[in-house]
Amino acid sequence: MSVAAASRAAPRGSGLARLLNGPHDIGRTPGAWAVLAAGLASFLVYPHWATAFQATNVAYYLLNIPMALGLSLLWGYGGVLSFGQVAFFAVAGYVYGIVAGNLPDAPWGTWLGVVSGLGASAALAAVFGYFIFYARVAAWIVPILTLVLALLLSTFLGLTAGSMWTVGQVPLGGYNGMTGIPALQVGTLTFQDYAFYYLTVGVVVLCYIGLRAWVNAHRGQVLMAIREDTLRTELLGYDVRREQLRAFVLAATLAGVSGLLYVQWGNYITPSVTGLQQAALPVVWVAVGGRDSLLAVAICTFLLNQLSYVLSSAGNQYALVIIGALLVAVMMFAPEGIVVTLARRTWRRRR
Amino acid sequence: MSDGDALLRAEGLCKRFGGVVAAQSIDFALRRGELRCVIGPNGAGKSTFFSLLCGIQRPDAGRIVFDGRDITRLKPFQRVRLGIGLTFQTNRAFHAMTVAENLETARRGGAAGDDVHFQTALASFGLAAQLERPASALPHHELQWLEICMALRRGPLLLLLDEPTAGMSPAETARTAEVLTALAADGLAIAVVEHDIAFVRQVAQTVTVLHQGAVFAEGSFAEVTARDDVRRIYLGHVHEAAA
Amino acid sequence: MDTPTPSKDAAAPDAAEAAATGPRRRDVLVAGLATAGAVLARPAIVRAASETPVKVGFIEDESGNLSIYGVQKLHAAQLAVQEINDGYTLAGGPVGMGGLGSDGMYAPKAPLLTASGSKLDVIDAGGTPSQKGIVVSDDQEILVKSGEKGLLGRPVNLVSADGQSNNTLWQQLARRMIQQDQVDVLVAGFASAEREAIRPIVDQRKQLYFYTNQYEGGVADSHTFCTGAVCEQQVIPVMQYMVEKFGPKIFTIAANYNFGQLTASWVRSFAPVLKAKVIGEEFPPLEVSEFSSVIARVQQAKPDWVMTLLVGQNQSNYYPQAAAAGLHLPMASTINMAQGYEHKRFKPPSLANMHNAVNYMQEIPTKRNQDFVQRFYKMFPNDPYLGQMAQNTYFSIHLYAKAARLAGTTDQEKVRRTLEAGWTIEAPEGSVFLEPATHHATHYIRLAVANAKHEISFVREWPSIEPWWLQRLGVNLARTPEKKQYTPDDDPFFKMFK
Amino acid sequence: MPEAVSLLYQFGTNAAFLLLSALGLIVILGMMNIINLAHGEFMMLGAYAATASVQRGVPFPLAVLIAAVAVGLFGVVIERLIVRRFYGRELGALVVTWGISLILGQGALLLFGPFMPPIAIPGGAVALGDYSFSVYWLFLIVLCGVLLAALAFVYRATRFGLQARAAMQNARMARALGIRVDRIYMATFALGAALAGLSGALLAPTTSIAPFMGQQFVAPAFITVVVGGGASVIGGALGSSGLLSLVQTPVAFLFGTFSGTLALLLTALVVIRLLPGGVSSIGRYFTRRSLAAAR
Repeated sequence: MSVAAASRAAPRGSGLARLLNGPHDIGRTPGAWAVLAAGLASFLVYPHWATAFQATNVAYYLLNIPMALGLSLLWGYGGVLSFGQVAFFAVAGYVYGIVAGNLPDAPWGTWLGVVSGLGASAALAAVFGYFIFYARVAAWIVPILTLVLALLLSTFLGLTAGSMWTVGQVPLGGYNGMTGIPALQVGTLTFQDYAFYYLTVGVVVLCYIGLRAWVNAHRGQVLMAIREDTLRTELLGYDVRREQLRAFVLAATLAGVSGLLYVQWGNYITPSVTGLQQAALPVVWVAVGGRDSLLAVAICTFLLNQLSYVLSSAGNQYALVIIGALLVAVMMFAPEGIVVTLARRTWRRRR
Repeated sequence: MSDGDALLRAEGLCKRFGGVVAAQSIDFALRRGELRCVIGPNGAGKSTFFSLLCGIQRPDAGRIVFDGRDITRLKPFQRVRLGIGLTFQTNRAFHAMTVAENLETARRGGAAGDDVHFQTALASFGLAAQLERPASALPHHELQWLEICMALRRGPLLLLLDEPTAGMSPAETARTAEVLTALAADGLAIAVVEHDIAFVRQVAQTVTVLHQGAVFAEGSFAEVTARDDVRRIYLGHVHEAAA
Repeated sequence: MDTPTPSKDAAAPDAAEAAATGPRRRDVLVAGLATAGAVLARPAIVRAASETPVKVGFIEDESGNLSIYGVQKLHAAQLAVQEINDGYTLAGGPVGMGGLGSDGMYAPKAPLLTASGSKLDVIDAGGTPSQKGIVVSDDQEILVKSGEKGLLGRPVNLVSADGQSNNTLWQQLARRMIQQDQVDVLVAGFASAEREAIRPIVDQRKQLYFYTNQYEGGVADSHTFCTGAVCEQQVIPVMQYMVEKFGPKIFTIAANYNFGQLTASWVRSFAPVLKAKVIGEEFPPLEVSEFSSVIARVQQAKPDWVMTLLVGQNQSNYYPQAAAAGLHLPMASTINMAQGYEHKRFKPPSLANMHNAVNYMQEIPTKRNQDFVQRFYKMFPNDPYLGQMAQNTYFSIHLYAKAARLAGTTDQEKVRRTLEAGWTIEAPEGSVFLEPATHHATHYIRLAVANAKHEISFVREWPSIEPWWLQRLGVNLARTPEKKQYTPDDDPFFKMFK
Repeated sequence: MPEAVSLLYQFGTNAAFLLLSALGLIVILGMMNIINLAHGEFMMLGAYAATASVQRGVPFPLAVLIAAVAVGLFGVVIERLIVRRFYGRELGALVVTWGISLILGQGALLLFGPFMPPIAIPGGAVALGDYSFSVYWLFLIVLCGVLLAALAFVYRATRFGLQARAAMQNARMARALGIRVDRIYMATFALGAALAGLSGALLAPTTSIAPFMGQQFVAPAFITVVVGGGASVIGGALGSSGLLSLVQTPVAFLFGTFSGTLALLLTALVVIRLLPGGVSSIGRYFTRRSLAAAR
């Protein structure tokens, strides 16, 4: 596994290992890599002790991580806050549902769904991002515009109840949503239960490793440069609009990855996934974990999803209050994020 | 000096903000390998001129030709890609990155020329030994030098510097002047907007004096500083001079 | 074992006459009573009370936007479970395929489709074997002894969870209930979106599922029982009344989502049948909360009355705004008041002249209902209202317990087949018959009217309206398994009125 | 003729609704560059305060004032405890106010239950031809004008207004001139909160009083703010709500509410593309540019 390999590699090796161990994420010591490898290993063996239900549930906590990582890239590393990542999540899910639902018998139908779902997310982000970044709107407007995009999409999808909103043989379903979305297939293997769990773990690990290399590579540095000083970066010869648009599209595609996993998980999607409550959640995960550390964001996304599930399935009416209070407390007392703050303290003490 | 072989030529640049005229018909030319200082009292339009050259502002009238191309309508990053490197009045290196990362970030913003000037500067400023330090740990003058190195990283034909020695000690200023002179001698064109007369005296081959948004005087340092009207505007007899 | 409850008023009822002679004295209506106590006869059934509890999975929105409905339903479920554990059940029993009214007083030997095909006996209201049927009147107590504390010798546990008005969480919770808690029956769902979110999971795991809400209709699903009222039971009666009383020109204001659009198409399609006409339609999105344009459009169209099918917090603002703008047209609806108690929440006279065909409201004056209301508020003295969905939930859980007791097992497939025997249960609203073919219920429908002080009166009653639409489409779940939701587009009749 | 009056009335109510939804948000944003995502919940608090007062026998106009003052004080508390740590960190403020909104919404549900009995809409209706109009909404339309004029007065003609504008343009400079920027920010936040409370109280009779009622104002408020832009608080609010309802009203009247809502959103998108600085940037275009140059 590449994580294990990376942990053995010299800190300043070459290629992927060097990028992975670059300065722009927490957890660079051999010890930290060992912990990461152990964490991954425990995820790999977990199903041996878990029921299919538990594995599927854990997969749910994991499946939002790509979206959160994308937002971390965009906001933490790029300084652009999007409140509308769920819009791209929803688009990927819906487009997958339409394409895969219309090709129920073709063996490659679901995979065409994956490609078109991600393509649709990226395309929407490219068009919308073009309007935002090439018009050079003020930074504070971007979160509002993206939030309005998400709410608009939610409203529109909610209006697709009638039969005229049937694409091929798949009805969009209005507020009730699109049901019976087929699961990914390879040959006779359908990605459900344990198979879905491993698929999710694999995708999350790939997204994380890819992004960690990306932020430590040149493009990632340019993005951070833009966050620190937009004009300075432009005057080093970078087309800032284009760099931001690129990050925006990448983040949207990652949100699309989460959207695709989500429809695998529930075989179902509704307009509420892009509603007001949902739109804010990725921001919560990223802010509470520590927006400029991918690892922190991944850990926090997993834990917060678990927390909110545990609280609410215990019938706890304080779930929203607790999450809100957590958010306020973190922003006030650990503005770098809980996970990042804890990690840095531990690291300092060790030294 | 003939304008025919000029690397950078500005013709009739005008810029007004509401009722304020920041630049009126500035003509300016710079040869390859020339080191030019642009001076002028506060409010003379130095900063505006600088931002017109690098594209932060668009002129209301006039045009800018660089290396034989009209760059008047180009965006800042496009100008940089054609071979203009620049630094700002205030220190704007990326503090969250290391020195090496700062330089790395500066390296690949599009097609790059050769980087002999960069290597010279890096060695002369003594930054090569500090590549792994975070930029935030550098003292002020080294940050300024780092910025100059960053501007040189892509091998520009022209270096635009906005008050590069602001806040430096006399020794540091002198060091900066030395390096810039050496770079110019190697064939790099440099234009410096500067306040510090000592620095200007040390480096300048030619000096351009801006006043009230226009070129007031141009010539060698000795010629220009000898002129009474130039002395007057620096001493504040603005009205008389403008008349 | 308790002795069977003696039956009063064993006179044969005439349903038609009862309907005609007036609602409040619907003396007697059949709870056909019947059959089959294989259960109690079998020794295996007599188990220790210490055994693992019967789990009733229950998901509703106790927080979030829909909590004003969810909390009522939760409380009603808790009441039902407590009654079962205290040894009570609602009167009623299997009456066979034809259901209420098909055979008068009782059906001594209903053609019960138990999987085992075991010999059938007649049981009394409580579930004890008997050879007599009983008739339950409006004024009679419907809560009777069940003959045991708990169910099948086991205590009943309500495993409840809060869906927080969040569809994704609903899916998680449904999976937890089914896969981890392994509930014996799932009772869940307010919004149609919530039902559709969990129905695929229910079908995949063959989970016995009760959806107790009133809704737009059309769900034909082998594993799902829909015990709320549907369009044909509510829309047509209220339209009939309104056209007779106020005139034929209708203006429909419906929420722009599935429920609103589908119900509006019922109104549009059945208007010609009642010699009426929809002269204007307006579909405000759910997000809209300011209605001056809608009000002006209504005023411009000059209808005789307005059909309001508005959903949710924002849209209920229409009522005070319309009243304040001087729009005093008679209104009809199928959803307001009975669910969200708007007549209690809004200042009078916002809902003056509102007509709603309901299968339940706490104001129903029959004694059996007042007893129920009293029991409810004794347990939950601070609750603001006891509405239609809460009542549906209440009798559905009792119905499940009766069926399981009869089947003698909590095996979900067997209980489902037993429920498909055709059951009558004496609910607070009146007799309810669960149809085997469609898994939907006949309801006692009343036309509730709010006056200027928001006092409710019931001006017309339909003691038994069948959920006939799915039958008309040829759905027979007892024979042909299905798991889809039909819409009016699947019915050529509706296409004529597009 | 009655049609025209009715259209005018609809236009007025639409604009007044947008304006009231957005006013508190705009003041805080325009003056402090802080996006208050708890704005809807502040309005909810105003509605709750007014409703509770009316139930205790307080006359409605007084209840509205009580609500405004109460929410204003609440704003001071929030500002002192939390928001003041986020000046200069706009995105942090955005996130922390979202957290506050979650606590307030669900907290209200836990404390006050799922709903409160509402206030009757004061005033009757006046009829004209087939149409009739709510006197209360007519009053709200007029009141919006009064509110804007009062705000304009505060910012143009009082010492506080002058200092606030100075602090907004250059906090460091203002501080150097001896202006207590800290106090100005606190007062501005309190003013914004009080306006949100006031709007919530004023809209309370027209809506159901529930813990999550604030959410209905979020989208209209944001759209109004985005279209208005940050250059001029009052001009932006007026121009934006006017423009939006000018588009929305006829479309909604002719083609239905859904089309009206769609038109509103499309207008917002078009305005943002053409005028990234919002409607208010038209008036301030030149002065702004000179400010930029001076920097």
